[in-house]
Amino acid sequence: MNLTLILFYVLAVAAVATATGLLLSRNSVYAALFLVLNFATVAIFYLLLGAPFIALVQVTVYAGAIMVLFLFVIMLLGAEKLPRGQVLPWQRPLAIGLAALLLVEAGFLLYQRLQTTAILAAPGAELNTTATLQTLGMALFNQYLLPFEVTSILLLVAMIGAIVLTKQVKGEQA
Amino acid sequence: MGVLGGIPLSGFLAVSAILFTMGALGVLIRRNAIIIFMSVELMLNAANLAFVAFARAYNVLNGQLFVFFVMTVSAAEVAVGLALIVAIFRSKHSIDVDQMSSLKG
Amino acid sequence: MNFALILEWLIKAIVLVLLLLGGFAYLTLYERKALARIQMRVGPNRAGPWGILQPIADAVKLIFKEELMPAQADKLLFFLAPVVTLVPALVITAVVPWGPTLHVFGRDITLYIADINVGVLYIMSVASIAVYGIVLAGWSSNNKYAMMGGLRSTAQMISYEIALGLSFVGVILLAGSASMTEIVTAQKSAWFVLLQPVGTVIFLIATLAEVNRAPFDMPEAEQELTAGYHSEYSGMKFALLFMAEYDKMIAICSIAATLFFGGYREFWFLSNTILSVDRTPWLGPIYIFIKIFVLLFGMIWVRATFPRIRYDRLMAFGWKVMLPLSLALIFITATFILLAQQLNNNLLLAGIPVVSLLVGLAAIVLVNRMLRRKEYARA
Amino acid sequence: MDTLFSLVPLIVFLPVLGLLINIAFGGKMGEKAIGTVASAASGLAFVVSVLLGVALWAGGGAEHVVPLAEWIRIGTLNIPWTFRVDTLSVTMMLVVSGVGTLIHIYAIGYMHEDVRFKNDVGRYARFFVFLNLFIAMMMILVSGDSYLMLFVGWEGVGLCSFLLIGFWYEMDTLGRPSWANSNAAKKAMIANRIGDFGFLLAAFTMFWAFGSLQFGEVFGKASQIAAATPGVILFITLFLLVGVAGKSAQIPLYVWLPDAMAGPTPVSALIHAATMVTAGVYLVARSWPLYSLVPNAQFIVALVGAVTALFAATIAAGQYDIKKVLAYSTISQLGFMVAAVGMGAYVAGMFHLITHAFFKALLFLSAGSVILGMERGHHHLPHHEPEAGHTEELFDPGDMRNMGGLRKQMPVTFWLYIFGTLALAGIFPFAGFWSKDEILLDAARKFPAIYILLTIAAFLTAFYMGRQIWMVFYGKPRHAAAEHAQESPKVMTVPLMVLAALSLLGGLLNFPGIDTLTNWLGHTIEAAEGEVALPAWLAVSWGGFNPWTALISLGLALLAIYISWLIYGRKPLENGQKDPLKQPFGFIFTALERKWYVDEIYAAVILNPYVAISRFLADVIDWRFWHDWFHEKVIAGTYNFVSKTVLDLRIDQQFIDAIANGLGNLTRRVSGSLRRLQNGFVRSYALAVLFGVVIILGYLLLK
Repeated sequence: MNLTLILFYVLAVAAVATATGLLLSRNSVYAALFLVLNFATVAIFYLLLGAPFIALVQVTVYAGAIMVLFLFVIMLLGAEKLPRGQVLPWQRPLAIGLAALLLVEAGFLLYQRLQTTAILAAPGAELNTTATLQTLGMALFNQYLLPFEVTSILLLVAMIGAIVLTKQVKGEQA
Repeated sequence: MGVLGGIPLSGFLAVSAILFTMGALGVLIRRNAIIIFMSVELMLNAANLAFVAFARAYNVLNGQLFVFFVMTVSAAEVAVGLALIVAIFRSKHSIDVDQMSSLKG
Repeated sequence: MNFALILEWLIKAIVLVLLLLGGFAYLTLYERKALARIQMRVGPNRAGPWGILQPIADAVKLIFKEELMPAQADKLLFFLAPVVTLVPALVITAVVPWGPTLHVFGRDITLYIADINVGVLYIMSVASIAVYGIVLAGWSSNNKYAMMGGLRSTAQMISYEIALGLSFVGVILLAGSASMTEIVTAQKSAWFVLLQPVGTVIFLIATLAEVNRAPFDMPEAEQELTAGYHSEYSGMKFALLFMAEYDKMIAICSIAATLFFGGYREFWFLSNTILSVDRTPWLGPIYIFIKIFVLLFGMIWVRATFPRIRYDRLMAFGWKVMLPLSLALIFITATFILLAQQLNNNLLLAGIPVVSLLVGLAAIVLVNRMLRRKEYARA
Repeated sequence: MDTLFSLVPLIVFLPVLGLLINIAFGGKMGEKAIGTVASAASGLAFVVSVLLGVALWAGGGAEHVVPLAEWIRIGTLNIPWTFRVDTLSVTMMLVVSGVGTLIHIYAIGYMHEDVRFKNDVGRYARFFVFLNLFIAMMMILVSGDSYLMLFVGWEGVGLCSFLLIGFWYEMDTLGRPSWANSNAAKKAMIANRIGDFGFLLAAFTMFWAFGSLQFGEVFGKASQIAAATPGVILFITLFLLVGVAGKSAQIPLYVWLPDAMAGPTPVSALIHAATMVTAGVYLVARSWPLYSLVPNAQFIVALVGAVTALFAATIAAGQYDIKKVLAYSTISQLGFMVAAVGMGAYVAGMFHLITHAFFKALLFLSAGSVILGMERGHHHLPHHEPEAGHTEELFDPGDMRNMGGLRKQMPVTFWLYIFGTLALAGIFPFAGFWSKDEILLDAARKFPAIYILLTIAAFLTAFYMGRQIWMVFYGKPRHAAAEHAQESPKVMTVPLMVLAALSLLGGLLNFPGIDTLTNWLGHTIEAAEGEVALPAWLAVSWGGFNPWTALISLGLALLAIYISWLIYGRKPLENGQKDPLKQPFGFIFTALERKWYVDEIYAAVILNPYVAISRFLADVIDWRFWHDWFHEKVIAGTYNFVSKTVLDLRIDQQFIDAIANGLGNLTRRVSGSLRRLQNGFVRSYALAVLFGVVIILGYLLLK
């Protein structure tokens, strides 16, 4: 039981707690803030896993851009809360049951592989995955050049799509 | 980097699995379209965590690069998705997904 | 990870935070004095000689003021928002090196809190977090004006963050590293402001927008939004918001000094003398202080000089001018670096400022023409 | 440096990008934007070419081969798409993109007016798409690393030539409805096809003999094969010559080039003077290792070139259309180049190619400026509304007999034209003087007969250019339009000034004693000069310059200009007066006017019998026999019987329809029951997905 392990457990509890907060909070602003906290804890997980670049990108992109966009839309629409009411009464118990089943399966999978595969029991020897910007960049622009370019096209398409979807047709009221 | 020292990989995977399940649950039981959307993000995030953990375990960079691509894709998805929500809100004046059950706008 | 190291970190962090808090207090005085001089006034001069006790008087006043909370406000977030605003402003300076390594008491003391190899990215992340405080303050007040201010700042900060991040790229390319200390070391022969003049200008403009300073102080435009996101705040909570704004200014200026103005390194005419930081390391903090001081004056000067920009123009400027310009700048920088590497001639790097200044000039001319055409079309 | 070399595909893809933009958005963009995009695409290609040149220079001229993709692999035939960057190809790239860019810019102004005179503004974008396509194809031609890649570009530029000659396909050059322009385009296409046939035969033989079409492998094995079977190399080189004759307009396939003037003037300048037609010269220069092995073929090539040079020069002296004169002049100058590369004087040929690109583009574009000036003058005349019953007199803006005295109306164009003329006539110190003299010197040293032919051609060159200057710019206006002619806008004249400067200074490229071009091309072409005993006066030289040959040609040129002044300048033509040469030369001059009746001879010997046979085949064999009888009666009758009685009644209605209807009913019933699952709630669908995930995961776990 060393310091890192304690840190890990604290973070794990925080991650699950914030996810629960997202799941249960009635107000969508609070839900969004819980999700931001969740992203932050996951970013610290990334730091623990020796991926500082991904951690910081996680904070910048998810927390800094995506979630701000969510907040923006929530506030813009003024749709923090929905009135109570349930159209599909059987949906909730069924969903919870299935999710529990999924969790059991995942646990079983982890347990089973823990028995058979050594690598899951303990991570490999001291590794050098401290991905510096250079190595990541080299991999990104050599091995993954095509996906990278495709991503840029994807972003462009998304941008155009967002603009077209939200553009007001002339004469139409908001 | 002795930081990982005592933490087993399965710990990260367990957290990832729990987060994923909660995200899926969020998609299924919430009616607010924006929260459903955020739950999807949570699921993606859980997957990312697993990617990075495996990347660390197998000592390869590919996992981190996948995370990079997942982030880009989810950014694109959020842009379009939020635009859709705004467009739907304009016509329905609500973001309750249960009210979007007809094909006619 | 031994105890002494943790102690060292702790001491450095506390010193830094104290410096920022004290700096905030006297920055307000500095600004009021400088603004007064520019406007042919005297400025604060009652409390203490030359008004140097004025910040303390202000602090006492704010601490004892009654704190109001709107009835329909979201209590928790209303309380948390000032904190969320202040913290990024304080932690962002953690990666800024204040001087070279010192040898004290037989230990090597580094004058920064953390030197991570993605330091510039760290700045981006923290800067992107900073928007939460403002948007939450605006929303939780349950006030239309505050909400508008919050939303405006969200859009504004997200828009200018892109140009800000892209202006970093030129520096990273030139230094070949994203670590702040290595960026400072890379400026040994030439400050990056010489190689990246347009990048520097883009950075400075974008940071003005990031910290919501005039002429980009849309979120708190008094005439339109009373006071924007902090309309409902008073007392100590208001002081925290205020403090965050001024600490952000200091942080931004220290980052600008590090990235573009040689950081803690000496001025070029002092190199190879006894006053260079290579020989006298403890001069580093003094040099960077001078640079921050001058840059801060620049920000105050801008506030005193420029009128506020209309909101639609602000967004148009960010997306249609700053973004393409910074992209072009990256292209130019990368091209010349490649050329210099290929032809093995570092003098080719001089092409970057030349070409980028030309492009910048062309952008100014184009914007000018566009605006004028619009003016005519309206008349 | 290798990074710079890897830029080379851009020289093809930048123009392609430009043309794609113009295809996609040309309809919405303004004319300026279209022209700017096209010019920028070409200009960027020029920048890349310059970078390649710099890289090549820095690397000491060593050639680079940049692979892009695998193209064809069949059996032992393996042809990748590779780019060859050496001094020869880079020289061509610079000429193509440099002159091409200037012409693009010029065309912004030219086409602006041209599409309005011809009443179809919509074709503006199309023109620039074609121009960019041409640049791309030309780049493929000069940068290809194999004969087949070269052939791709060769065909591509032929296609662009076809498209652009027939740009105004539904009218003739005067704008009357007719198929004249499209016939000219077809003529060019067919004449080129004959040449391509020779090229292909050469390429097939090459593959048969060498087993490869890559330059490197072919040239590497050339001497070996030449020792074993010398006839093969002779065969290849002569059939390549057929291709050259087609593309570079040599006897006997030159007839298409004068007709090609039907295209807009920038096209004449770019394709039919500066770049495409020089492809043949490039081909011979590129194939120097083959030609150097067979002196007989060299002599034939040189002879074809020299005869063409003289032959075309005589015709040029008898033409009245300003562009036709330049067209025959181009054929003549191409003859010079072909003769040069044929003699083994590759550098001299390339040198003349470059300088000719400068001054002939200048001349054509200036001629375009003159024609537009005349059009504008014609436009300003008061007879806009023809009276009823009175047909408007037909006005040909390109006819020199309508011009005269234009130097007052169009001073800028006049000076530009003078620059081009002096360069073409080979007057010291203009570019043409240096390059032409290098060719003449080589001819004098190797083949005196060719030297004499070329010298006479050079004399005639100066003569007909002098004649043109006097007729167009001096004397009094012979038509109202010439009186009102107007100068062209800046966007047209500025590129011309650049070209004029190049025409003046182009000689510096290979200035005697410095020999920049010789050294530069020497990295690629190492043709050994045979040691021949020379007479003393020919032995003197600095680089490729000999004072005696230079003096002779300069003297002859000046004499020719003087003679032209005596005939056309001293006493200018009056309106309607016949050409003063007609009196003394009579029949011969009429023959010149009619281009030595070559087109008529071709028509009588080849075209008419061919058309007769075609008509017989089409009318009798194809239509009456195959269509009327075989197709209608035999095939259609059988088909109708089978389809109606057998297939439709029995098989389709009674068998297939039954199956289809049964399936349809089944589907309707099944879907009717499944419809209830489709309740419209997104969350339920998501639940179904999760259900599936749980089931599949469970199956995988328990398997």
